[in-house]
Amino acid sequence: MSLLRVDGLSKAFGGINAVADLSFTINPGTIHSIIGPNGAGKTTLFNLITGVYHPSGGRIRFQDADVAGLPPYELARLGMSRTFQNLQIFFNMTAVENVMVGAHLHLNPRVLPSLLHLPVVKRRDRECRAKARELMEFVGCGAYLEADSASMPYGALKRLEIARALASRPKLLLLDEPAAGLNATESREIDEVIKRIAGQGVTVVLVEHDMKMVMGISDHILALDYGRKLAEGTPAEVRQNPDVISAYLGAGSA
Amino acid sequence: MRLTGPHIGLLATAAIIALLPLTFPNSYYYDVAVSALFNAVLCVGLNLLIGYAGQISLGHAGFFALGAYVSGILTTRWNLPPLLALVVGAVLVGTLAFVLARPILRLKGHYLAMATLGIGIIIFIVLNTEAWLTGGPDGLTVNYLSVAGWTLKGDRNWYWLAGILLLTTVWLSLNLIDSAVGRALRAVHGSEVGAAVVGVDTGRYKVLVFVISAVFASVVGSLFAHRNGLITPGIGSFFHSVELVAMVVLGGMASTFGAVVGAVILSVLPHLLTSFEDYEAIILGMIMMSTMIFMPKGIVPTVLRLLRQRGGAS
Amino acid sequence: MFAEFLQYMLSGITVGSIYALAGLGFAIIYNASHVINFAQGEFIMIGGMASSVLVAAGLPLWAAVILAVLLTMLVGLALEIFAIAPARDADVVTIIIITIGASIFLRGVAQLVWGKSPRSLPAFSGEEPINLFGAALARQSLWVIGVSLLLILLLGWFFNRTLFGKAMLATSYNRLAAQLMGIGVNKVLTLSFGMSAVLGAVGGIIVTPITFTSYEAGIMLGLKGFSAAVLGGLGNGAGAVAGGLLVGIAEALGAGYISSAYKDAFAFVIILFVLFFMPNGLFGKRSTERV
Amino acid sequence: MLEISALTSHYGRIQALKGIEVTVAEGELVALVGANGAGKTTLLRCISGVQPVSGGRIRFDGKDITRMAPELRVGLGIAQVPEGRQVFGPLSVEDNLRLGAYRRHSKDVDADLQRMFKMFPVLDTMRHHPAGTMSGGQQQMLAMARALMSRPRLLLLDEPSMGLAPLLVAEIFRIVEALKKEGTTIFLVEQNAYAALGIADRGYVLETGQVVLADSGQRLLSDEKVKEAYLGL
Amino acid sequence: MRTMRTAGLALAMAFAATVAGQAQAADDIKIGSFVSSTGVMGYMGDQEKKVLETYVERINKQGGVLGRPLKLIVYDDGTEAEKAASFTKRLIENDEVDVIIGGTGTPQTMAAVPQVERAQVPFISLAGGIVITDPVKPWVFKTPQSDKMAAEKVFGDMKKKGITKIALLSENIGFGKSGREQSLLAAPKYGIEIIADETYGPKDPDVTAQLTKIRGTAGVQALFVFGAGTGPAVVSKNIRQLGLTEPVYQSHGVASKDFLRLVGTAADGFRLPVDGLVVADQLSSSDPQKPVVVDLKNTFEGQYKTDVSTFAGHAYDALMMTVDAIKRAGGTDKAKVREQLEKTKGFIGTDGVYNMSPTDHMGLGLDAFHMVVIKNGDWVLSD
Repeated sequence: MSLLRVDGLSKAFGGINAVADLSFTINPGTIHSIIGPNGAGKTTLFNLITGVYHPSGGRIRFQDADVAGLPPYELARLGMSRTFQNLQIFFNMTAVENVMVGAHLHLNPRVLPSLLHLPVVKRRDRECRAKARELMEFVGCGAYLEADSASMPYGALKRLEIARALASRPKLLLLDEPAAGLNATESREIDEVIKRIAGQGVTVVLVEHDMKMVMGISDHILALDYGRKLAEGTPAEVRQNPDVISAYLGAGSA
Repeated sequence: MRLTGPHIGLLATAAIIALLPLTFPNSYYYDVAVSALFNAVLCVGLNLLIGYAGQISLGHAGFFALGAYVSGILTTRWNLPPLLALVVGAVLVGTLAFVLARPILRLKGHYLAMATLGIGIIIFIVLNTEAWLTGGPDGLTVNYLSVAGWTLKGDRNWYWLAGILLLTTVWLSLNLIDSAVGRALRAVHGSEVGAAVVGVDTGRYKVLVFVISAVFASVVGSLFAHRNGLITPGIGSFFHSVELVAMVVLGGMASTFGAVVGAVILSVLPHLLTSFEDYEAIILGMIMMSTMIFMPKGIVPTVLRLLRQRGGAS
Repeated sequence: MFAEFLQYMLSGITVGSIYALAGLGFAIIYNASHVINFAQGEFIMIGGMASSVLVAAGLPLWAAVILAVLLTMLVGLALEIFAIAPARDADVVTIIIITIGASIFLRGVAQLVWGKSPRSLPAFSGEEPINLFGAALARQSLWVIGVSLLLILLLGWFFNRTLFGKAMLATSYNRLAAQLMGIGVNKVLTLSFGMSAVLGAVGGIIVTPITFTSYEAGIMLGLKGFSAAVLGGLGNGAGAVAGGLLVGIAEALGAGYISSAYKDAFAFVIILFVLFFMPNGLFGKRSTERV
Repeated sequence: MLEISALTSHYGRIQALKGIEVTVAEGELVALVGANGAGKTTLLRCISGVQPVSGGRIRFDGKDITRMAPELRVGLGIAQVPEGRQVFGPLSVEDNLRLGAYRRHSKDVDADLQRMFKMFPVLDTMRHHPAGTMSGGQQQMLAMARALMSRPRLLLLDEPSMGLAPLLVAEIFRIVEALKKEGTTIFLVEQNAYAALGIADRGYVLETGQVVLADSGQRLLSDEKVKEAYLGL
Repeated sequence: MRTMRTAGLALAMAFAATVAGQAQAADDIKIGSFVSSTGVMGYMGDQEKKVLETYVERINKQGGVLGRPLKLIVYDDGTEAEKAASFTKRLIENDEVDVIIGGTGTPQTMAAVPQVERAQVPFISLAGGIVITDPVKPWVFKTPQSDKMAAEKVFGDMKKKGITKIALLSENIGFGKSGREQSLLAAPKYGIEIIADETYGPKDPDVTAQLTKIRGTAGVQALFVFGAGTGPAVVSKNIRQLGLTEPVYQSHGVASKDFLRLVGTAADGFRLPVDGLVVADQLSSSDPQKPVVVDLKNTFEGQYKTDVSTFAGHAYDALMMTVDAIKRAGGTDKAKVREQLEKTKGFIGTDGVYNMSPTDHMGLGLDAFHMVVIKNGDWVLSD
């Protein structure tokens, strides 16, 4: 059974098709990568799947429920979360609070008890905080447990976003360029984090430019160009595909 | 319990409220202090909306005035007990805010400012026009606050009531901010989409905070009506709304104590400036401009940061 | 019946032209700098006050107008240089409070310098109204409508036909690219305040014979101008003009056919309804957030 | 012509450039390649003066321009084709081009306009259309033509091939080569490392705000490390 | 957090210091005042403040009252009732004044009333609202003619001219709003029917819509405009613009030279009730008010180079009546001053001749008003 199934998905911005008639499936427990040159529609695809954009056409099925057009917070409730290419950190909060927001669904907060700081609220908050710290350690930004998010370096913020997404306990995690802006060592570490996440049974989809990472950790790769599917398959298959090479590396370089 | 920064702040505020009357030579000082405290309560509520959730409102005086008028009308014309009238006012204003919140909070930035401003002005016009109900521009006389036969009179008593109310409000606000609800509110400010993808129904939280801050305003409005004895539509005017926002921003957005400090300063300032007579407006304008130019984050956050930097350096 | 309707429309268009000019002032500044200048109304007041004081002092009208416009322009430039530019990266609300502080300050200065008495200017070409199908039109209304139209056309020409106007537009569309073209973006922002002030001053001068002026005349006009600009869609000059006319006409028709007490409320109810269905105003551009 | 030494720059608290050393000689075509977020665009913006420099020095013709206002740098002859084209969408193609010549007040702007139309015939046909209605490739042409309107001595190109179809990419690079032949000094930032290094005299590889490799274009192209970094091969 | 406490304390101390600096020698007679010298009623309050300052100085130069100097403390309430309430408290509690003059408008006055009643301080209001002295409150007096009297004076004039059906156009805040209510109440007494009832805002740039509606109402024989400030001037110009031919009455709210200056000749032919001060030069020399109004006019215009308006007269009357009462009371004992104020008889002020009594704390009759007609941009007595 597929976890996510996309059928004939399209999105047009002012007459230009950013994503056009795209279909693919994602099976549970695997790592998928979506590659393609800049402007190929990868981030748009992410935005469509996670409800940030409304599709112009097509269907998205998540765990066999039609979810096209649902708002992001509903999708999160169903078990889908993501990170962003342009960081969407809550810079007005501390690092650990950022992750605690990720656990929002599971705290099910009510206003009156929160106002009064009832013991039950305090206890659950404490647990939530502990869990958030664990997650920060898990993704490798344990050094920033007490930090203000605004004072953290870029690489740590990328991890913080992953921790926040994990705190919502997703079944499907979409990572938008997790390694962008990171150096080689940091990329290697993110690699490990992603593998560990997948190891816990979370299905991961990532958009990434770092080919070494993509080729190294993906079970399955989807290559896009001009919003359309260019190729699909295992890393080895995609790497050999001449269309991919010419689109990605530029004409004449193959 | 470990004492954290906010709790120390709460204790300090309590100490100031308790000790300040020692410096008061007469009840006029209590009077000014009460209005400052009332404004502080209102601003703590408004700060949840503006500072923490990042949604501007230029019409909040409208909710304040509605609360005042509902209390005034119900107690003087229908002889309802003041506390019941206060609750009815809060429920009515809360309901109105709830109905308005969804369509309004879809707006952003200056469009939101315009919409809230419009609502405030419409409320003002209704209060001003429907004289049969509100007394029109000449105002509405409101009875003293009395509970079960006991009447609250005298500036001293009002001072303690307002002081306790402020402490309670600050405590509630600190609690809320440090809870999952508060984090969701702040997340709405930090990044709406970032909050949404981890399951925060941002629309719901914007409505929630709008209603909470409106109810705060309504309750303070009710109390204000009983203390002042006379209310006029002017309390719901655009200028009063702007004044409230200025208090929050001046003191420091997203800082509960900032809201308190801003409210106190802008409430006391006009009384300090009376001796400048015709220069009063010029000085007030200068203070507003220069504070915001040199401390764009507001007074309390800026001072705290300076202190922290100095602490870090030494 | 028709004469009545026409009279309401004439009244609405006259008032609407004033709002349109005020709204245009907001639009120019917003366009260039994304700042909402709540002191815009004070430009209108300063233009009106300065010119009537100068005329009262014996200057010919034309000289008073020129001096008043220059004075207002200097105030506008000074406002940008001393109050807005230093806080350019601050929050939207912070800048709103700065401009509100500026408006309180300017009002205070005007009160101190020019006193609290209301002032007037003689109508530019006589008081005798013109009869138009049974409706009466004040000559000064023609001045208001005419000068507003002229200014709008002039602005249209400036933005569409001059390199500097295009540079200003370019700055609003894409500040980064404008800088890369060698456009002095800071200068453009300062000048946008100057232009806005000039616009406000001219508006203030031409309406003074109709509405009179006083040191606090700017508040209401500023508020209505803001409404016009938002209704039309922020940053859209034509939208601000349309918004201003719409607010003016709504008020006149509301006062005429429904209730004069709720005249101002109608305008705001309309604005609210428009915003509920078109969150970026009538002609505002929709923005898609990129994440 | 351009000397950059020990340049650092920050976005808020994030350090984007960590001591860059780059030189570009008159008439050279120098390529700067590196991963997304490595700091390439930041470096170009520092050169143009639209990104604040926190340390180090930028010299142009031996003159220190580190703190010079961006508009004055355009006057000196530094023009940039920014990443993502950044054309003025609502303005017409011709207006975009004329704004490119904003700092020049001479009468030969019209002649230059004709020159651009000849070099990019598509711009002539679209002359009166709003720039925003053009395709990505056409916009890229416009962005380049617009920069050339200032008659730059140093042309900074930021990802000119981004999001373009292979055919167009080839076209763009043909034009870049032609410009170089005309004597324009070019500093080219590209993710398309092959194409960029293929035509460059020299190249720099940037990684997390630091220059990690500097060599001639051809040598970098055959460098295993570069291959590895870009293709995971 | 320590800084916060320090800051709080510093603030309180600064506050205390500023206000305490005003403590005065004990033998001053302290006249407290709050007027609206800014805000919507600024043009009224400004004159009131100037008159108080001028005459307190003049009285002090002449040796004060009962040999004691007057000490004037004036606050600007910005036309806000809430501020007025606060300043009243300040005058009573902090400045410990002997008597309070003020309240430019009715709302500001009413905001002060509960406090002066509680603290038992004699208070003379400068506002026109009838609610101020009806019902009578022991410690509250007022000088201006009530809105009701203005309305009655106008209706009486209309009745004489056989006018029975009129249109009312009033300002929607403050002065005009309460004038409208009084007019609606008083009209039936004079057999006047108000068949069109419109309002306008004080800053409205144009009221032709309202006037057009009035013009379209069948049977309107005259128009009564109730407002103050620039509004009635705009109305006057619009009336001329629309060419309305019906007789136009204005209220005493426009009885200032400012109004004439603004409208030029547009208001020619309009009738309105004014007090003696406005027509000082035209009063017959036998009129008992003549010397009083001429003195105020000359003094005020001499010092400030601007024209005196009816509002200045309200403050003048209040101050002089207070001085008179204090003299008769032989001191500043509040109860005695109050008593003497209530006993004021035949006191000649600018607003008329005051005859106070326990049932009348305003003390003016309809004869305090003179009807004038505007001719060539000036007032001409017409009754």
